[in-house]
Amino acid sequence: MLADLLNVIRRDLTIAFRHWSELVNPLVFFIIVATLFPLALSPDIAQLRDVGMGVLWVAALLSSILGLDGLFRSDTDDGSMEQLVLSPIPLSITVLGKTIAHWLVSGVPLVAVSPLVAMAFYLPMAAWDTLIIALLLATPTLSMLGAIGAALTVTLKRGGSILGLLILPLTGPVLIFGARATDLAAQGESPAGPLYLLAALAALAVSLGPLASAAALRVGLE
Amino acid sequence: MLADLLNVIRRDLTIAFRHWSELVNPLVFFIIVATLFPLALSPDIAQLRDVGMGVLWVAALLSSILGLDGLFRSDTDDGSMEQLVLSPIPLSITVLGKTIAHWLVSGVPLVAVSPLVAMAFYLPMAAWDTLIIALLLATPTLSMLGAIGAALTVTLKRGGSILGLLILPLTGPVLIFGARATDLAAQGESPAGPLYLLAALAALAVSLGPLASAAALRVGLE
Amino acid sequence: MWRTLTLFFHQLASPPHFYRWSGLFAPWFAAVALVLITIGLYGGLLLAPPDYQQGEAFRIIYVHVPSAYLSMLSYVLMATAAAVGFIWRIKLAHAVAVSTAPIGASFTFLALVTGALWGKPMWGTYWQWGDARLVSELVLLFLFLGYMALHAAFEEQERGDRMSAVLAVVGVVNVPIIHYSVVWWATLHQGPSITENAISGAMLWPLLVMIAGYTFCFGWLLLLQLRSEVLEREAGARWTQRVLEASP
Amino acid sequence: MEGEGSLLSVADLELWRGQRCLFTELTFGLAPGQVAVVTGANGAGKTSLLRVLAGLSVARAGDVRWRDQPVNKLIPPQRAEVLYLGHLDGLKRELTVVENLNLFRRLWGIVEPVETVLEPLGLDGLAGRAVRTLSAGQRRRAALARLGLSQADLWILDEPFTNLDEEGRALVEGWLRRHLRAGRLAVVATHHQLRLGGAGQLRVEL
Amino acid sequence: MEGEGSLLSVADLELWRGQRCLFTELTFGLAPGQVAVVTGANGAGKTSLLRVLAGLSVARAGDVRWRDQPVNKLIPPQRAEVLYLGHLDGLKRELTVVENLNLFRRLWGIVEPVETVLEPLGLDGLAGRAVRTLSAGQRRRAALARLGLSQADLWILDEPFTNLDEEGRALVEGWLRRHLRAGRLAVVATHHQLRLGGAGQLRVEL
Ligand code: HEM
Ligand SMILES: Nc1ncnc2c1ncn2[C@@H]1O[C@H](COP(=O)(O)OP(=O)(O)OP(=O)(O)O)[C@@H](O)[C@H]1O
Ligand SMILES: Nc1ncnc2c1ncn2[C@@H]1O[C@H](COP(=O)(O)OP(=O)(O)OP(=O)(O)O)[C@@H](O)[C@H]1O
Ligand SMILES: [Mg+2]
Ligand SMILES: [Mg+2]
Repeated sequence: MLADLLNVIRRDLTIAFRHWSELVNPLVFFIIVATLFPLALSPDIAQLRDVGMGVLWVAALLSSILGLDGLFRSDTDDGSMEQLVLSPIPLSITVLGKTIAHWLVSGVPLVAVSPLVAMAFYLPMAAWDTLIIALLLATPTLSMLGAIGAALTVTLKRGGSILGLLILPLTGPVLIFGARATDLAAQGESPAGPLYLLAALAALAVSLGPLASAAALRVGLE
Repeated sequence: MLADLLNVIRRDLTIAFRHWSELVNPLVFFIIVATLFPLALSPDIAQLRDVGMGVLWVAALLSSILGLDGLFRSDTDDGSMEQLVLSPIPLSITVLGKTIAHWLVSGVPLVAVSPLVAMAFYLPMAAWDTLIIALLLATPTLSMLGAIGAALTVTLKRGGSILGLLILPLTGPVLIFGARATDLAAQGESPAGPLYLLAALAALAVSLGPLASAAALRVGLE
Repeated sequence: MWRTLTLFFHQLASPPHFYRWSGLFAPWFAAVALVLITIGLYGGLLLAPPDYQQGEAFRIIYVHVPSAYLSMLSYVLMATAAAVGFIWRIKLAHAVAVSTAPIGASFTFLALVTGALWGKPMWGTYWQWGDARLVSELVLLFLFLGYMALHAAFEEQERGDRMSAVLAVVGVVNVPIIHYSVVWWATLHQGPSITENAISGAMLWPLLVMIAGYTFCFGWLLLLQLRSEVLEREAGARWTQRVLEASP
Repeated sequence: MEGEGSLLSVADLELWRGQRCLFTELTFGLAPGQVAVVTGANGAGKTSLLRVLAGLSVARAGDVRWRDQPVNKLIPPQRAEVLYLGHLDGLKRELTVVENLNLFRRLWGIVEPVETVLEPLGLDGLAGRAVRTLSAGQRRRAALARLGLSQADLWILDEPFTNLDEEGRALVEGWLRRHLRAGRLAVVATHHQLRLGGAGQLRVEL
Repeated sequence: MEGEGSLLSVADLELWRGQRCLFTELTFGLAPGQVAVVTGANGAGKTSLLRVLAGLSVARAGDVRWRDQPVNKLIPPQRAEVLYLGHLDGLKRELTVVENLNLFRRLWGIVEPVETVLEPLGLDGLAGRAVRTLSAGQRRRAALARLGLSQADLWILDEPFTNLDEEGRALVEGWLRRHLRAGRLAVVATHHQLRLGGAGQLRVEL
């Protein structure tokens, strides 16, 4: 089972790393989006600091969802999905593996780069570790939700925007808890409450998400 | 020439309207992104008002660029692009038509819905007409820039994220002028300056953009 | 006349020819650059009087302005070379564009860093979002990086050349925006001072010498980069083999 | 028609697409060493039938069993006994030929190295090339390389000869003959004439 | 080989893909009523050649002219004289057959109605169906419907018979014969045997 999972992850990472640019892209995208915001705001540092965290979270959300449209679509279009469905590996493991691979490529770099962005937005140093933990807990949930949406829309052409439509409302709680955790930490209070909730959401998403995606994919192929 | 242009626009609109969801999507996406922001911010009306316009612009930017990845990709994948390139219609006209169609589907609904979002963010009423004019002038430029990016990356797999990378820096000026115009109007001053500059950028983009996109597309097919 | 001129250029643009004469020129560029930069630094750091407002901090100008100016020059050069390569399908022109990109990106980076360091004592902040000069210069850096990323994303060299050429040409619109940003917007950054005669002679001449020195330095770096780029592109050709055998 | 020794058995199959009934009461059994050749005009339902046999979709009525198990309920190890190759190649365009085949090997748990199969297919020079840059026929060959690697007992092939030249076609027919001689089974949908020598052929006309 | 009355003339063509030379010094001319049948093994360069002839890509060296104009510099009205049909169908999956063909008609300025061509292709019942739901052969038929609609003088067809059944193949061959009898030209790359009766065939072996 674990070997199967690792095989699938390895497969998708191979595909993702074909161009080195794939690796740095979500990252650069994230940075650019986060730096574009100040452009559209009046240049006032105090304001930036307040807004910073919100921007960080929405940018994280968008950049992690952006790559998800292709999660199953390219496999479906070229017939690889048929092969994956028929392979001896259970479909939910395949889906889990693919989503983990996606998270490794989009979520992890994002977490890694977040201190930089936090610095650019003058976030208080004290909140940095909370920010990282919160992002680490939140991004898997985002990826799982994105995978469900991608599976649902896989038979539709041009899924991009409808994917956003399906997924964004569901991500609301993740955003709220994430922002609250960093907020509390920035004010010197304990962020434990929202972090626990984020962890609970992540556990739920990782355990049930793949089953839902697998079911949706099967229907899509029929 | 004009007839050709209209034919291409009609073609792409037919394809876009095949799913009714295509029509409402960018719109719903725009609204959702704009409403997610307040979630990630501390709920403070004064702050919201300040941030509102910036958020509006970045949301507009992202939602109009999101749909652009598929502008040429799906045509290239299914062989339609070969047919379009070989058709008696000059390629730059085809590109212009496709981009206009994309703008009609993504830019115009966005402009139409902007007052709603402005209201949600407590923007002063006086700035609404400026906001609408600025969006009307800015969205064609964004679409044209997006089209160039889409043409450049059409032969790359999973263009989405690299597309953001290429295009976002160029959209900086559009964002700055757009935000400044609404800002000025909100403060009761004349927004004419930045609006003129937006118009100039739009003229530049619409006249030269299709040539650049057409050149890139041709290279992609070679 | 025209014919001999085109013939001359075609000769020059043929890779083995280019490789030969660039090997002759490169050291001279390096030497001139070294001399000019030494004179400029001496004049700027020791001879020029401290600024009556800024004190010694103003001396950053001797690094900042030349690198800012070269960042723009190298972008224009890159875009021109890319356009020439695209239109006339000249391989060497593409090689010029590709080799310019990392150098231009470095100068842009240098201009950003020196500008930011200068900004702290002058404006009280390293960076100011919404300042058109600063942001458009940052966009220039992203354009260089985007060009390099796009070029690297293609496996076939020729397609990568031609695709990124389109991007380079489109990005040219940013150059006038950088230059005129101080005129068009109310920026923190100061307006044109060299062309407006707003700078005293003792401060000015080292600056001009530095600019010239940087330009030669740029030329030298470009030749070096270009030589290895050309070798790489012509890896299969016979003259390349001979070159590689000759140099152990 | 259904024999005792049938490993693959189809009983009373009824298939609908949209509002149209493609066929009803299709019944046959396939014993070791036998090949079912599915023929019919364009749109007759060959692909639809093969997808049902592979367990990718379910029919409106009827029963398809592999070793007495309904095909869409096979447990994972049993799934490795069936190999399906459809109209689409199922190759990642960005990966090289070898990488693609290695992915396949790893997921199916095949130990045989890729190299053995590249040479007869004429792909040995192209092993390191991205599939995207292959010609249509070379791509089809890369997809068919799975047949050479796999130890599956049942091959389900949809138009395997698409885009292949004469030599490629003969090669695949040779593999098919060897497969059948080894006592294995195949279902092949094709518009071409299959030249299989003496192998037991079952014609399924739709 | 190059005749006086050649409308399509190819001179000293040299084609490279990646580091490989596909062919050099290919020279031929095609006169009205003639068809060039391009054959060769998988990967020989048939598709690459056809794309050059259609003006989609440029060769490393050589000259391809249609009515004495370089093919990649044809002015728009002249482009309508050439019809290219590649490995890909060029149909939008989400649109119906009729919508797809109407798009084609509008862009090419063709007045003939779509209906005339659907019936012989056996697509009349499927006119309102999204291309996505067609079978592989039906999709190819929909793509080939362009041949029936267009008034182009030069057809450039890459493997037109892919996925077609026997009847579909005969139909397309019939259209090709009629096209040539009308004094028009064609270039066809195929692994099949072309049955064209008495038409003037020029064999191009790669
Ligand atoms: C990160 C901050 C900065 C950036 C990105 C930046 C960028 C640039 C650029 C691109 C130019 C060339 C403009 C042209 O040739 O059209 C330039 C020139 C110049 N900069 Fe900066 N700069 C920054 C900070 C500063 C600071 C703090 C000062 C000093 C107050 C300064 C003083 C100058 C001067 C005197 C020139 C020459 C102006 C002329 O004669 O045209 N810069 N800068
Ligand atoms: N982008 C590319 N880079 C390198 N080689 C390529 C590229 N595209 C095609 N080739 C090679 O060029 C050769 C000719 O390809 P082409 O598609 O023209 O063949 P073909 O004769 O049409 O073959 P088939 O019968 O399989 O369709 C092939 O060997 C192929 O591998
Ligand atoms: N989603 C769908 N909705 C409605 N009808 C469909 C759908 N998918 C397929 N069909 C129809 O079902 C029939 C069978 O299709 P199938 O792909 O099985 O044909 P086939 O025998 O493989 O044909 P070919 O030789 O062209 O490959 C066709 O007439 C097709 O139009
Ligand atoms: Mg079929
Ligand atoms: Mg071919």
